[in-house]
Amino acid sequence: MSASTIIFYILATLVVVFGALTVFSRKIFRAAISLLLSLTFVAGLYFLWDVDFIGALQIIIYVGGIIVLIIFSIFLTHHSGQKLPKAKVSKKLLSGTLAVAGLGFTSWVVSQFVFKPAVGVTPVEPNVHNIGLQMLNYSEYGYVFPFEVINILLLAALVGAIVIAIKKSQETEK
Amino acid sequence: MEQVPLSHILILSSTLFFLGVYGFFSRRNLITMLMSVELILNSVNINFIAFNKYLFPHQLEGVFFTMFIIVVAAAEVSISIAIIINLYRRFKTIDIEDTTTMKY
Amino acid sequence: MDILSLLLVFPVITALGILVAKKDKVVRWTALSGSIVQLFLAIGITAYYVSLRNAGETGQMLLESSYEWFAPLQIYFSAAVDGISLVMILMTAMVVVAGILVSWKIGKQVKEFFFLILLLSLSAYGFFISTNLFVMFFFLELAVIPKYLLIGVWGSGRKDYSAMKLALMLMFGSALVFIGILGLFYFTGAQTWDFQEIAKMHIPIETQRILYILLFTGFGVFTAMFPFHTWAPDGHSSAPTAASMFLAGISMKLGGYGCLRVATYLLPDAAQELSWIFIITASIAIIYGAFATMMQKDLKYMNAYSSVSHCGFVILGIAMLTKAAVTGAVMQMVSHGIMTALFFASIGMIYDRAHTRQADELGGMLKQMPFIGSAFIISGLCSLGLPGFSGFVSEMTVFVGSWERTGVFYRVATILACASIVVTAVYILRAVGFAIWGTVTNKEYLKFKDATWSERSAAVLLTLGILIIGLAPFLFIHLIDADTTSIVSRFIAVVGK
Amino acid sequence: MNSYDLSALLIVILPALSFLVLGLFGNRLSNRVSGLIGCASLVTTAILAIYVAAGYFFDFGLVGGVHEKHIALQFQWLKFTENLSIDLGIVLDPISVMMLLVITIVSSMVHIYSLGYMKGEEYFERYYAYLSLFSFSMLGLVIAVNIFQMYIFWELVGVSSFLLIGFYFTKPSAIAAAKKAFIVTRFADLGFLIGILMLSYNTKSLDFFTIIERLTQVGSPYLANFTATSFMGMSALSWALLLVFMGGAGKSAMFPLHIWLPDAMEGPTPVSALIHAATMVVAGVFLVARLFPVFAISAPDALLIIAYIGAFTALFAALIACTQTDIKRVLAYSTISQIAYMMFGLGVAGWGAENSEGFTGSMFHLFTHAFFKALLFLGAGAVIHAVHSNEMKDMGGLRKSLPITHITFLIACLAIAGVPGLSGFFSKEAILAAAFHSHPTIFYVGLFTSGLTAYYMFRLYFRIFWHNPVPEHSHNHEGHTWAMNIPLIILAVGAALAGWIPFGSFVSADGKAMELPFHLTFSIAPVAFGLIGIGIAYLLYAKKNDVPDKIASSINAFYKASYNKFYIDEIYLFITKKVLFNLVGRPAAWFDRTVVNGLFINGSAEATVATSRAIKPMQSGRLQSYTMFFLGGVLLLAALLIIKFM
Repeated sequence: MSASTIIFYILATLVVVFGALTVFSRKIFRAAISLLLSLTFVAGLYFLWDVDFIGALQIIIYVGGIIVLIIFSIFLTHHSGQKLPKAKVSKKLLSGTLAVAGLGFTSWVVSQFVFKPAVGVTPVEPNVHNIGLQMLNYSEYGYVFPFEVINILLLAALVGAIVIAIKKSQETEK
Repeated sequence: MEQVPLSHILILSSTLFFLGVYGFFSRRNLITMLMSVELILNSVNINFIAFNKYLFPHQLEGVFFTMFIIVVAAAEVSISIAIIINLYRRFKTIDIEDTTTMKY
Repeated sequence: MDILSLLLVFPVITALGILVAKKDKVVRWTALSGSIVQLFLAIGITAYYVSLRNAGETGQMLLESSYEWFAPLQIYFSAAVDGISLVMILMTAMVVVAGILVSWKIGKQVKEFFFLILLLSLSAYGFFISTNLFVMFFFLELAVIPKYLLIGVWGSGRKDYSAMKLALMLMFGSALVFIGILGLFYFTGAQTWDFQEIAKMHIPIETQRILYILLFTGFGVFTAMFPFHTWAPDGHSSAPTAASMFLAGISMKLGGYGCLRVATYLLPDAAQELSWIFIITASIAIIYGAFATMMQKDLKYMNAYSSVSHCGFVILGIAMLTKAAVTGAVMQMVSHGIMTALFFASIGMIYDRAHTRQADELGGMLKQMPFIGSAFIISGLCSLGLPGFSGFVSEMTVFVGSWERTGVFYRVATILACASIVVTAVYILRAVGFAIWGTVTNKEYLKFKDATWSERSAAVLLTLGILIIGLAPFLFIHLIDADTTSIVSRFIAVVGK
Repeated sequence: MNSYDLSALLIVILPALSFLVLGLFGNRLSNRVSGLIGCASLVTTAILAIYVAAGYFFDFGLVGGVHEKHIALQFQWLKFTENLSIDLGIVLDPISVMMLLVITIVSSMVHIYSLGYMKGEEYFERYYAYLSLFSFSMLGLVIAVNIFQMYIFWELVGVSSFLLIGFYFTKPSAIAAAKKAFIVTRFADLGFLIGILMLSYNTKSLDFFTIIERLTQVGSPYLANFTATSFMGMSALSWALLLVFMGGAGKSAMFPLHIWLPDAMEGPTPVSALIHAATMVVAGVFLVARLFPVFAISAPDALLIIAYIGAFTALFAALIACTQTDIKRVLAYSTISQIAYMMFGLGVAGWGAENSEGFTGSMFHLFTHAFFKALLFLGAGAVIHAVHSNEMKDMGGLRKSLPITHITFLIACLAIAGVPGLSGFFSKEAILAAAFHSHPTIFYVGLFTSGLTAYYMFRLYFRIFWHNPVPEHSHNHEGHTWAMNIPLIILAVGAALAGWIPFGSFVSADGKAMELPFHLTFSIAPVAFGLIGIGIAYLLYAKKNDVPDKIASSINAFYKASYNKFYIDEIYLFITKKVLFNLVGRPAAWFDRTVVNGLFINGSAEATVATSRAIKPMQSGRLQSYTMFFLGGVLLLAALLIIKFM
């Protein structure tokens, strides 16, 4: 068993554990921190698999952007130390069953399935160079169009977020 | 190089996915639900990368999709947070059980 | 412009006239004169038809005409009449005139009321003259909507419930009918809606069975066939007088006509094989309807249940498949249509004055209002099958026709049907004894005035109809004889004549 | 169409016209005019009937010494099938002509009588309209050529009887009686109808004479087919005839369908005289007589049953008549008893010249009975008119104040009691003689009944006209007009003399003239019984004494049973009210409301509502449940797909 394998299992365990903490913790701030850690370890996995660029993105956007945003919003909407109310047992049970069943089913399918890797092909290094070339390419396998779409989406999200969050004077009255 | 079997990675990602699903179902707080969604998205990202790496190393599709997903997730979160804050302003709560004005 | 389309054009013109009229008085007179013209038109068409027949026309249906409606689906507005549809049209015209006359005093939304009544009559005429199954279905559906509104808006009692129930049950019936005619359209191979064309097709027996059950049950719902009869009591009791008259007089006949014309005529093999089912339901309806009637206190409920019982004769006659029985069924349809209209009219007249229909709260009506009381007694006597009135000839024809079928099963059904004449006598006489005879119990009733001119003319018109059939049934038989023969000739194998 | 046929047609048409005129325009005519219209039309028919009868019996009907049937008119009215049709027509044969006479004469008498009796009544014109309707229907019944024609008029007489019984429609008892009469006879008519259907199906004809021909000819295939199937030991033919007889039994008030007749006395008394004594109630006898060849030749077992029912009813009704105190009821039970006489007279008759004296006797009795019973009723009507009561206790000693009524009533009583020389004697003798020759048991029953008859009739007579006067009725005067007295006198003449008609030479089963046997020795027993009955009645009721009460109390149970009409009404009441209403009607109505309407119809509606209620929470608006369903569905679908494709 090579070191990378061991590291994978360690990372995987950490991802799952912190993921679970995210979901189960009744303190919302702790949940956010667990999420942060979990996502960080996912980034670790990416690094392990040599997709450095994605790992970087993961750290920058998720950890640096999204989680921070979430933590801010937690600050805005919660008093510190406030515990989340307990979920209904029936609801827990139902969603637990569904999740476990789904997991079981998926794992069973995955374990049954025989994956056939592509053979005799030259791997492409997923570095920034190659990614950048293909991203802005408009010939075959070029991603310039999705790239533009994503741009517009981001713009729309930007505008949307502002419109939604903007404070209207009469609404504060209510 | 000896590799981790693909199925293990997939099981990891499904575990993460269903953790997210569980959280999404059982939480009542919008922000925690949002966090669960992030878990789900991440599990998908892991899949994309893993498939790309194991099965189609000559292509970069998985990478691109992961990127797009991350971007979309960012957009989604920003909108969601905006909605959540707006909601909080109006109802002083972000518990989904209590904000039922638009139900039915 | 051919002569049959006039039957539809006149109600439309009248209805439009009503819409533009401003005063209630004008509305009433427009409706009345339109319907009277229509009655004369119907009589004229009948006379024309008879003259054609006498001149040697041998076509199964005469006065055919056809207009394109939606050609890609073979939907043509095609009309033609034979004796059976003519008698139905005559009856409809008569009941419409009477219905308008008895609603003379209606005070609420006069314009809409008469408009809906004319719409209802229009759909009945359309149904009876169409030879295209789709158009027939269209008119069948069209008839449901005015009924719903008439009960829902001008009704009394639990009108919302009744209107909803009626509309839903009839819609259910027409859904079955629709499936059935779709089946006829597709499985006959002819891809046509024209039932004269379909009649020429050979339809496999397996298909026939399914379609027969669907169509007969579907139309049966309209005829208040057991166990789909419960819309009738509630619907009738809540409906305004004219709507009750139309409901029992015309609408239930749409079903009977459909059972005969579509279900039985087009699917003769299945009819022979499966008519026993409907013989059973009809016998149950007849005897059980009669017993249920016996327990009713509300006059309208009583008449509604008795309609269930009487329409059982229609179903029985059609299902027995012998010529006399089918003839009897047609006669019973017409007879019951007019008779029950008169019955509802007289009940309505009493209700308008007394504001109650409970038999035991009334009493002494004959003394106070001789005309209305007599009208009630006449319709009652017709209902219990007194010779001289139409009920007798039609019931007897059904009985004789049913007795033609040999076999214990048919015999028992016939005897059960016969037994209902006793029960009928019981409930009619009870009603007469309670409500019409006796002394005036309520001081209020002493103020009642006898029938107005419009009510009188309605009752006289309907009584005339009853008497003409009752005293001169040979005229009636003469009109429909060839048609029943041609229908029954399709079953000769089983009936063995 | 010769003058006889035309007259026969007019006989039927005139009452119908008078009904139409009175019914439609009656309320615009004065009472006097409407009464006159009614009387005029009926008197005319009576004259025409005499003319037709004379013509038939002596002229055109007599072909080679035999009274053949003569179809005066026949046309198809309603065609059912190729073979079966209702024909309306007029047949003249001995019994129908005889009936025409009886009906028109009695009816015209009653019409005239009513001018006085109903004077000043409300709805006078309506009364006359109904009377005319009845006369029309009854005449149509007896001249029927077609069994369905008879059924039609059968129903019409039923309804006119209903209308007339319920003439005082504000009186609850009259309403109840009218309903009862109609419903009981309707029930009987159900049997008649089914009998008709059976007969018509098996003979392929509705024509009386075709039916008779096809069922009496030796070797007729119809007959063979009809008798081939049997049920409970009797052939289908016998059953059919018994069902037809059931109709007759209903109209003629045979046990156990007799219960309506006593109550029918609620109608005006002249109506009782016409309908419920002389004419309509003998329709059943007439029906059996009409089909007599079939009964006698092909179904003697059915005829025997009729004979026993008749004999039992005769005795039964006579026993009840002995204890009734309402004079009209006494007469009603007497009517039942006398009709039963006619019925068993027919029952004991056979086919052929020597055996059919029962038939002739029965018809003869029908004829004479019409006179004396109508007379009795009209007399009773006169009494009631004078004392304003139906009860015996309000009467007594009326012979002085009502002399004409008294004399005519006495004649009628003597006639019904069978005192020699008066009409009842002859006809009753004929029936009893026929019974003696064929069924001695029935003869003895008849004999005893004739004694009872004499007793109760004279009980009535003595109680009304002798006995001790009731003082408070000071206005017991013969305040009657000629209108009431003339019919009494004419009928009394008829009741006295009708017996001397050589009836056998006019009416017989096969049309050939026959001599009604008359043996002085045989007559001793009936006459003796009759005289004993009269004697007992004289002893008990001529003067006020306490013997009747003592006798009554000494046989208390029997007296009570008889007084309460052997509780038949109660049994019927139990069956109808308790069994039919509560056990059939109410459950049917309940079933309809609860099961069919409640369970099926409203049930399906409620099921729809309930389903939508049940699935409405799924549309909770909760994101989480939606996604849960979504995920569950996806999993399920995926699982299904995988299972399917693996």
